[in-house]
Amino acid sequence: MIKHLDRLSVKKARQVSKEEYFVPGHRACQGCAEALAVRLVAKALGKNNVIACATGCIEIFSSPMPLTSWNVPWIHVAFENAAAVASGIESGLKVLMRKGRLPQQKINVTAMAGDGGTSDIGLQALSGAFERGHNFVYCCFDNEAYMNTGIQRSSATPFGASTTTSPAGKVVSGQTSWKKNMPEIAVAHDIPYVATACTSYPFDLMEKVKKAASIEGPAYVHILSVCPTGWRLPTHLSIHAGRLAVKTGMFPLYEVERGRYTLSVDLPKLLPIEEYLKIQGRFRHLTPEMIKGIQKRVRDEYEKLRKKVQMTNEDQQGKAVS
Amino acid sequence: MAIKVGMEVSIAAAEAVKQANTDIVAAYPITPQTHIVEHLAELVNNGDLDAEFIPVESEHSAMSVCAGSSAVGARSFTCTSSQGLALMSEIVYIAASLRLPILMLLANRSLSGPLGIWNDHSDVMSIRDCGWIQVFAENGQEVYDHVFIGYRVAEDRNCLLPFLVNLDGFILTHMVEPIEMIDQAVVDRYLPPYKPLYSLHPDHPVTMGAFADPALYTEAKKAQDEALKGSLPYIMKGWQEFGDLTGRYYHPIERYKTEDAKVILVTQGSLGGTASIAIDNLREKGELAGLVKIRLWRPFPFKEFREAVKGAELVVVMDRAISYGGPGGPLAGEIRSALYAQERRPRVVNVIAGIAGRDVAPEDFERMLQQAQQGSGEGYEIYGVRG
Amino acid sequence: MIEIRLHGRGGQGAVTSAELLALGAIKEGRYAQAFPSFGPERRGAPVVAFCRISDEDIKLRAVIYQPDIVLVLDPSILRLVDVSNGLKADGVLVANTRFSPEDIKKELGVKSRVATVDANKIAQEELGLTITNTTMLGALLKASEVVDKGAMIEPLQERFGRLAERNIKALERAYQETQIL
Amino acid sequence: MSKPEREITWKELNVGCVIDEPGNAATYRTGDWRSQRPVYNKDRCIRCGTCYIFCPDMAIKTIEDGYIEHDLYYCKGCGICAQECPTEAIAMKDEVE
Repeated sequence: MIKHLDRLSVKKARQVSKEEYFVPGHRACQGCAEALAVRLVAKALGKNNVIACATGCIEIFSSPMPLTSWNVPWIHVAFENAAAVASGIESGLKVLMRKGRLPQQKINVTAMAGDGGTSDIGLQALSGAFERGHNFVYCCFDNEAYMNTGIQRSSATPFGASTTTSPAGKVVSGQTSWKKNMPEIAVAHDIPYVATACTSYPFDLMEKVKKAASIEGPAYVHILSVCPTGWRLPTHLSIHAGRLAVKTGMFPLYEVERGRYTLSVDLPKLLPIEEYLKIQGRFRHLTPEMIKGIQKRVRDEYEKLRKKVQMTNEDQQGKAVS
Repeated sequence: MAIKVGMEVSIAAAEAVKQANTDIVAAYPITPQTHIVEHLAELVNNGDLDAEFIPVESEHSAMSVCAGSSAVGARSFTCTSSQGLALMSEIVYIAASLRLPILMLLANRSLSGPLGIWNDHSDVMSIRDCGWIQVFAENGQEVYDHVFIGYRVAEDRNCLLPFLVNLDGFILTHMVEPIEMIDQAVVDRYLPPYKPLYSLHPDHPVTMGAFADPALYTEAKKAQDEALKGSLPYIMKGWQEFGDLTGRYYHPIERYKTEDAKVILVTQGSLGGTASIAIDNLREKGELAGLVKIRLWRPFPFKEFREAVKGAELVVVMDRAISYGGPGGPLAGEIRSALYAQERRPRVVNVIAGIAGRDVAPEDFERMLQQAQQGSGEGYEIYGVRG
Repeated sequence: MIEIRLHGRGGQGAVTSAELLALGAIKEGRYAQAFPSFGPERRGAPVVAFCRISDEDIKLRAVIYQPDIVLVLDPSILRLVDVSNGLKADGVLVANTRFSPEDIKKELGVKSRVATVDANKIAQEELGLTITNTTMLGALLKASEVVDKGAMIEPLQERFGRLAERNIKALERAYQETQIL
Repeated sequence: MSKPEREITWKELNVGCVIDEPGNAATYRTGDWRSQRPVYNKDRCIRCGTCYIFCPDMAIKTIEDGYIEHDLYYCKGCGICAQECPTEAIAMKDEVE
């Protein structure tokens, strides 16, 4: 059995820049994979990067006045507008360079927000920024609930998960709706690059973020960021849990480049979802029937994704054959 | 001396935004602000203004875009009205605390509901405490001039505050009237390019919008309050230097026949001229009436206001917004508290009129002033309401 | 100060008439205002627009209740709207109609002067369509010389470009053909 | 600005409360949050860098030849490094008083 899908090679780890643009001393919880995700994103994007950050855990744990964890220019304005603020930064830099008031150089613009700031309250601003075609990278750090305010459900909370506003009650047992497919919403905007990533696959994550930054136009990277606090999981299992999310098909890793789908890791056989669910307190109340329902949905969704891969690659294969 | 050109005030405002070499225009259409934005889009698309025109998907994003662009050092402009302001108001407050010198024109319009597209001041009063420098324009010339003055004062290193210019919806936005345009050379002399104190750039990484816990929040707010209060001399300086270049001098408070006035009417915005006709009529009838027009709303010019009304026995404040269940309209509330600590203070009668486009003619002002003689000075009356 | 109220239908250019008149006055170095009735009226609905012209700075911003001149762009509005409402006794009603001033006076019971011209006919012949906003300016200037006719040329050229000549001709014809009583 | 926050006066705040000392949070000790500490066995370490790359708190410093050192000033004791180490070169031990 493979312990690491993308086994960490000495070579890869050594090649990684030792520069940190997100520095220690931040106040994320123990074992916070979102903090790790932020670290990896910042590392991948390097020095010439300006960040617009939404309200949420990241903002709170990285910028308690008078201290900042940021080594790159960073701004927080509000919860729902990271994409709009990033639009302003990108347009501002562009016009100032065009008018000769700033020297011409490549500066990447990044927007960051959690799942709530992206797929709920920030969806409109994000859609607008995608549609207008700003050249920026939007990173959604998805920990599947409003963790900053105390683990309330969002539209990204998976079916069945118990949160403080979707508690496992006597009549209703946790989240009653399926996780909103935010990457697919991004794809529907016809933007040049969409990818999913997870901190458990750090090199894959960093490569995707770099690719997103190198592409002209809007790019969206949806990063599953395990929250041991909200998922009721021992802190040392954050990476392990993320890996299981991928291997069970709960959170498939893939890229969509100009409409063409690619699976980042093709799993010939998905692990049973129990492997993933059983280590988390938020799923403890699930009945066998509920698990069966989730299992079916995960398989169906994975199949759907595989079909998209097939469909969007048919052309190329056809060409290759002829 | 420049000649006067007839044009719609909205067009004049957009031309000023162009002459000010604005870098970013981010706006969402709402009546009656649309002509300003439409003309700006035309100027950008015809290559007359080298700016990024960002047709955002909401007013909330309009102000958010301006926050981002202003934070990188771009001269940023937006304009809105009514519901648009209400939607963006969250970010309006934050723009002030971030000390971003954004310029906004607000085509004043009533807030829903019921929905009404016409002019009053309920929109701006809903963001009274947002921390922006706020002025009311009386005519098209003032709107045009305050685009330059607004940027100049906002970007002054001693201010670094966003600047709001109120112009009455329709009454000004859709009015064709003579405007004296300023030569570009004069604009360039008055308004140098914006050089930000801090900006988002990899060469000097800064963190903006950090959060403050109770140990620092009070200090942060005190600093912001001092900044707004402390902007007054630099607003005056901006007006003075503008006057020296154009011959048009502006003041926080405009007085009309107040020297010997026993009854003083207080207004804001475009109805000042109409009110002055009423004052003339009353004077002809032997009333010692005068008029005070409040141009500078924030920071409130307490000293200048007290000076202007010091001889009056009765001050009649015309509000164009209602503070439901409160002590009076927002303007009257300010004025009562501005005068409360005075040893000799006039009676302040509050009349709410001109709500959501209800026309106010000189005779209405005359009637208001006459009725106010009997007013107790408590609460408020809604003028002209039926039933 | 001269105050003018213009009646038309949405889309017929009553606001443009008011604006052109104001622009003409401003070109003469005088003061003027032009403003619509601020309504949500859509194409076809009866609308009004206003214009003030003065030798001094205009302070008044209220709606015009007692106009010196009423200009009616559309014949069908004459009987639909109380166009002479508030019209000053020494004012003038300028109407687009086939009928004579006498007929209109009698029919509407107007005490003040009345000027009429068949602007639909002129506009149809000169412009090829019955948009009468520029044509009726000719009638207005004949009835009351609020602005020098020559001062209207430039605003018309700026507004209509290559179509200006035809509009100016329509205005001239209306000026000639207007009857006043 | 590196003054303790309770001593900062309003006059000392930058315009807009901008923080112009990048990364000054590095002065903040998060090591106090730890109830377990990592213990590193260099002999078992294969220098793969797994612990370094997975640490959410940048509390693992790589030293000569790819060996590592825990920075206990920052380490919050989450145990990810111990869990993910392929050779069990890191173990978590309870902090003692």
